[in-house]
Amino acid sequence: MKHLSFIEVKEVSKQYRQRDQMTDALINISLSIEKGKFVSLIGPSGCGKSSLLRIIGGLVKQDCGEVNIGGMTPMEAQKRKQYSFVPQSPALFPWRTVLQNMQLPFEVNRKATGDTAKQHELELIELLQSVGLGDFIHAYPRMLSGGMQQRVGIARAFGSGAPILLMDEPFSALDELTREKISYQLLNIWQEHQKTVVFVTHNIREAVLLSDEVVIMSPRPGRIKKTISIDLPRPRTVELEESQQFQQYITEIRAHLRQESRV
Amino acid sequence: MKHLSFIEVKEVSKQYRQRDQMTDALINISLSIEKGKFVSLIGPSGCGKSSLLRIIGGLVKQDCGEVNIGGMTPMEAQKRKQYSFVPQSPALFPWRTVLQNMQLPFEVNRKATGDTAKQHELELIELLQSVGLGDFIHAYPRMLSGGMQQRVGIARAFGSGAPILLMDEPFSALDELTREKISYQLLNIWQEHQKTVVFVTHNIREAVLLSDEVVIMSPRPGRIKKTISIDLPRPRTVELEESQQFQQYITEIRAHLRQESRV
Amino acid sequence: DEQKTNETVDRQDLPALGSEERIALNASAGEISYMTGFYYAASPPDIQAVLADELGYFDELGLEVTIIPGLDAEGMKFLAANQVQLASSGTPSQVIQSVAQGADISGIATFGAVGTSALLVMEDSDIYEPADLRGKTIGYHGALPANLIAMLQHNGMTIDNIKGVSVGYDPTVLSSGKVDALTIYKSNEPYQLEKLGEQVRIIDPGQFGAETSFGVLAVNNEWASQHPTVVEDFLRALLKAHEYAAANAEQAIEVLAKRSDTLYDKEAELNRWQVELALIEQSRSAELGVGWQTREQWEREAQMLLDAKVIARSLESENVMNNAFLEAIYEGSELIWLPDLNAAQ
Amino acid sequence: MANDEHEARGYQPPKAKLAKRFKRFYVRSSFWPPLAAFLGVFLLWELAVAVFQINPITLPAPSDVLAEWVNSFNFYVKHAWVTFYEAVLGFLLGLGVAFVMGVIMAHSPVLERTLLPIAVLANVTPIMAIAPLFIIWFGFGTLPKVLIAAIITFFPMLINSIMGFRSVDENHYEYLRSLHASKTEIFIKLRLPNSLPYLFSAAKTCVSLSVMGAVVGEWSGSSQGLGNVIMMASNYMQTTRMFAAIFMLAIMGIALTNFIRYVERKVLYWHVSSSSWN
Amino acid sequence: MANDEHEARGYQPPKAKLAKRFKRFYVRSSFWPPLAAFLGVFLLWELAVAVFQINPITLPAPSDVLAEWVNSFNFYVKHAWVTFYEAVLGFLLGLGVAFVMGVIMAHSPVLERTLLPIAVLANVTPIMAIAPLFIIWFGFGTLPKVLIAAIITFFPMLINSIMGFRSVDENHYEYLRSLHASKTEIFIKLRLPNSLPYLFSAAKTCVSLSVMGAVVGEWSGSSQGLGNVIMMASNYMQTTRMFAAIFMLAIMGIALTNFIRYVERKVLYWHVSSSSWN
Ligand SMILES: Nc1ncnc2c1ncn2[C@@H]1O[C@H](COP(=O)(O)OP(=O)(O)OP(=O)(O)O)[C@@H](O)[C@H]1O
Ligand SMILES: Nc1ncnc2c1ncn2[C@@H]1O[C@H](COP(=O)(O)OP(=O)(O)OP(=O)(O)O)[C@@H](O)[C@H]1O
Ligand SMILES: Cc1ncc(C[n+]2csc(CCO)c2C)c(N)n1
Ligand SMILES: [Mg+2]
Ligand SMILES: [Mg+2]
Repeated sequence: MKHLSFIEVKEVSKQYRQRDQMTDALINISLSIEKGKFVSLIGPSGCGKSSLLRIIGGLVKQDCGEVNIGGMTPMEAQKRKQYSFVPQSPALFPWRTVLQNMQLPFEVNRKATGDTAKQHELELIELLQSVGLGDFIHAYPRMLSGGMQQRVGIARAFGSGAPILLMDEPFSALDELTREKISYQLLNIWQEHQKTVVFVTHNIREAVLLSDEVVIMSPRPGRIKKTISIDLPRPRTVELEESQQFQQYITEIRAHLRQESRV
Repeated sequence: MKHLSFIEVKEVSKQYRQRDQMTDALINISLSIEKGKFVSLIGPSGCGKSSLLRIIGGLVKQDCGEVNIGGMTPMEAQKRKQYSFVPQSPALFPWRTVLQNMQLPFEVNRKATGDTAKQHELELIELLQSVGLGDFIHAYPRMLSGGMQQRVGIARAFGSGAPILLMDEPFSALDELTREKISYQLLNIWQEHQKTVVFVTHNIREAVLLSDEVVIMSPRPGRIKKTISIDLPRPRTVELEESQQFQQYITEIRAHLRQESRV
Repeated sequence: DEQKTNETVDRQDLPALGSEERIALNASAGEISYMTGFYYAASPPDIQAVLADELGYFDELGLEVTIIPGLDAEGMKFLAANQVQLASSGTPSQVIQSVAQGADISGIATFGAVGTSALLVMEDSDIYEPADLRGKTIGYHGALPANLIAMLQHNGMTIDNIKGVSVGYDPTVLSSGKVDALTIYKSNEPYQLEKLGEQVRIIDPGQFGAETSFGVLAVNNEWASQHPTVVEDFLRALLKAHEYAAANAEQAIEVLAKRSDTLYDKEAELNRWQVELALIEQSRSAELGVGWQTREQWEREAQMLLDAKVIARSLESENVMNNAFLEAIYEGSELIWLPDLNAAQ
Repeated sequence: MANDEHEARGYQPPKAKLAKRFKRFYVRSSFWPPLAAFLGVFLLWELAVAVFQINPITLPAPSDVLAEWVNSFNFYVKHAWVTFYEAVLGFLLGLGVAFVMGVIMAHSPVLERTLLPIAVLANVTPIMAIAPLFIIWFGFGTLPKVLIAAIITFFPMLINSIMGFRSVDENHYEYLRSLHASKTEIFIKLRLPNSLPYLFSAAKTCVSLSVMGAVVGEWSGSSQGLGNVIMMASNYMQTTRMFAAIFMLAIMGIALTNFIRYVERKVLYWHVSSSSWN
Repeated sequence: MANDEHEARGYQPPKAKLAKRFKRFYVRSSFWPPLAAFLGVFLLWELAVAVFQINPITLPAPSDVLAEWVNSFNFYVKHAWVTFYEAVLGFLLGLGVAFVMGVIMAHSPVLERTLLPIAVLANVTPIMAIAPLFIIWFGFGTLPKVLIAAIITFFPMLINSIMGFRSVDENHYEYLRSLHASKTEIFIKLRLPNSLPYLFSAAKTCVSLSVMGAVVGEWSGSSQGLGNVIMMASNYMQTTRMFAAIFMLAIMGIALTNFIRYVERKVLYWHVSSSSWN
């Protein structure tokens, strides 16, 4: 018997209408994600990955279909602080220092969790140091480079402690090394705290390295082309990347993407 | 005898001071780029790549050292419309449609070039179609996905026709396929119009594929660690990527980057 | 900086009244502007000016007059700037104050030899004389009038003994008990309050040693010296019109009402005119014509202002008033008009 | 997009039909709530007058005011037209001057530091006090009223336009610099569109300030316009008439404000503020 | 950063020494240009009065005004203090009410559509006209002046705060939504800081409007304050005194405006507008 799915997306469609521009973003998307799984969404630019992620996170409402998060609607899940969201743009607040931005998830909904931002301060500073921002704890976002801003966004999500991580191209502005380091950090956090991760990426290697499942989407209007389970042992290591199986997955996914691309 | 260098950066340093936060961004950078060359800057996040690019483009002033663009200061080069700039964030104007954003370089400094935006309209529309945005010519930037916005920024630079292309992680939000396609498009434009390209990237493979030279920078405070000439035949093809030489370059650059990383 | 230009003109040289030359001379002054004291309120000399215009007296004398509705003391500023050539001034005070500030203007006629400015209290108030005002709150419009300050001073007090407060034009501040006494015009607020059924009492500074005057016609001196016949004939037309206005109060109010583009309260204005006309008649000396002003009238006003520290130095009456025009148009108390012309018609 | 997000909050148990219909016809309507507001104010006022037996000289009942307004409708419209004309001209003039000054200041920091204090001086001078001077200087016609309206309008417009010209996105600014856009071009292509939300914000304030300016201007040296009507009514203690004139002014102000909001919606379609609230 | 960019434009041939010193001492100074501006205005005015022989009753020479002001300095300061007190209280009250109304409107679109028309109504009503009524309602004390100042202040503040509350970055908004931040939290964490540039813009306008409001309030129902001095001087034709009072008001307005600008610089360090111009 199949595991009960935790995140269940059923026949979801989404269309944007704005000033004469009508865009079909998602058509009839169905997707189940089990609890504690790491699932990547991959697909051509503009195919609706961000839209899907935002629908799962309850930030945008689908036109039709249903989304179910462990028996709750996305809104209810939001309410119970189930989500840590890393938006495609880092969304740092310009009037807050890096550390204050990190503390935001704890300041919000204090009543619900009983946590206070102060309690977590040391922890958050450590987290910042671990992503290489130890010197910029009290800097304002304007003073950071693009990649540094993105790292703050990632560290903020890591620090917030919610069980579902929704990450929208979180590593896009990072160099290979930093990317790798933070990837492993993400895997550690995911395993240690049993999180469920939905991860949007353009990097096939990254998707294979991190995921239990890779969902391949087709170009706009976004549909799910194929879902590939990655049966590689955990913990994933650098050596694994050299393995033939790993390379096969990469080739397979690349093939699917190429096939879908309408050029 | 060495070719006369076109872009000459001499002992440039840059420090940011803002509200108690003092950051050494660049220390003693020297760099020469010959006319018509394709040079990539690669280095860890926050090492000063964007700062260097902006100094070359005359957008930020160095604290000390000199920059010379074919005998001109960066300001003079700007004046003669030598630069096409692709900023790290797409910098699309929200009150302009995609096409109107594309036309911006032609509207500015009209007197200097005698060009009018209208004349180029067809050309620009074709360019948009070639980067897969044919359906969004009259859309506003807010209606585009992150990758689509980035593609507008790239197309805008392609369309503007200036001889020096300064590109700051232009493909970071694009999927592999689109990235590849646009890379080759870039190479075509570069060769056909004899442009000089300074290209910031985190993608080693991409750097090797595109460049004549890869400049490896060390972590903050940014210094130049090593400059590697890529002696691969042109035009570069997909097959070339499989070659051993190609892989060697990748390994070499990766090794340099790893070595520099202070972890 | 005493640049008074109102020296008497040798009237023998002027063309005779009714002559072609005189009409031509008057016409050569072009359009002249007269600013009223308060819109088209039925106070002298405004009511006379409007009627003179309406009855064609200005035309007859060759005067081209534009009547501009004014707002209280502002007329003096327009006059000083020669934006208007003639203006109405509620009391001699306004003219004197302006002269003290360097305006080259003077009063050439004053209709009422007593004041309309007074203090109003409720009928059941315990204020009967100035001494009773000690410690009381007095409401005023803009500034406490000099005659009230003088009244206090003549009765051993200063303004520090009362509490002055500037109020708007709504007299119900008195009836509602917000103030104990209110500075008013005899012709206006008592009527308004009585209409509302309130019993009120006037405390007249004139009866406590602080008499003033009302209804002054003022001119710009420089202009007047250049156009003596125009000023003379303007005044003549006004005083001729006064006869009509005095005899036909209701019709006169109709004329004013027609001039007003805006709201007009005929009843209130009729009352205003009737009260002020009575004051004019009551205070006027039998030997002199309407509008006659005396040195004493102006000097007592100047003294009041000096005592009240509104002006800094004393002013001679020659500097603020000029009776030359009155002298030219009156024979005794008889207004010189155009007898031959009338006969010819 | 923000629209959809708003919807996303709507995951709620189905509601009673009545509540739904209330929502459709009242909550979402842009017509009923303001009407309800006005009716509410008027009713409260009417009640207060009746209950406390307020003297109509102090505060007339709104019903009386309305009756007076309807009865003398032509009168009020005639005077309103005069004031309207002055106010609109003054508004446009003030806007124009503020804009030109803003542009000059945007181009030169020295000129900014030179001109701003003068602007502040013009703003902090109580115009009501020097209004008569304007008439002395500019005659009895429309001009002085227009000028007073313009001066009142000018400052909020200037301050907001400066703010709008300044707070441009650094990326946009840098991009234009890379094209060697001149200051003028940066102004036209970036600062100006960027300042529009600020300018409209100021315009909504200023359009009624300009009406106020015209009214003040009409207090002296004029015999028409609603300012004059108010002055006369106040002197004759015809408070009902005064309020009818004020009512007319309010209608004018609301109409002008709504016109600005209409234009704003048309022009600022690209701005976040144009999507519905949260 | 913007600073550096500005520098970048500075690639220019070396300049004459004098020009450089002029630049250092004048162009970059924040003290000399405003001083020059004021001196310029005063000189022009003085000249105009002398050349056109303007009667001091219509427009006194600035030197006379200054002399009067210096001679009776204590008198003007005493009255200025009263007006200052009323204006500041009114400003704070207006700001407070505008803020609370803005908050309410930010939380409910229906309430926004209900309350905004009332605010517009309050704004388009010429307060000068109903100021005398305030005496009847609120007496002769400080209250009516404070209320008038507050009413004048309130609207620009409200409009700008609404704009500021609204024009939040969609990414920030979405991020907070993902944390299930309540409306109140979104307000405190996002809308409020985001609105600060708008609020300061409005505050700079309003602080002098509030002074004007206090002055108008003092025209009736008072026996002190600069408004009263102006009224009195105007009635006694003491134009020089009137201008000395206006001069005092201007000083007050400039001081208040500069205070707001000072606070703004302290609070808005993070905002683009706080870096120097282009
Ligand atoms: N405007 C600024 N104010 C202060 N410090 C800045 C500013 N811009 C950049 N820096 C600092 O300069 C350093 C280099 O920044 P830069 O943007 O050049 O890095 P980068 O190599 O482009 O990084 P990334 O790959 O993350 O984009 C960083 O440490 C950053 O904190
Ligand atoms: N707010 C919006 N208004 C209108 N259309 C939108 C909006 N957001 C997204 N779209 C459209 O929906 C489609 C999918 O967008 P989405 O952001 O989900 O793509 P994506 O897969 O995340 O792309 P990328 O990899 O480039 O980020 C795009 O065609 C885009 O034009
Ligand atoms: C004696 C005398 N009468 C009338 C006025 C003019 N005035 C000033 S205010 C006002 C309205 C009173 O309700 C009027 C008529 C004056 N200045 N002096
Ligand atoms: Mg996306
Ligand atoms: Mg960068």
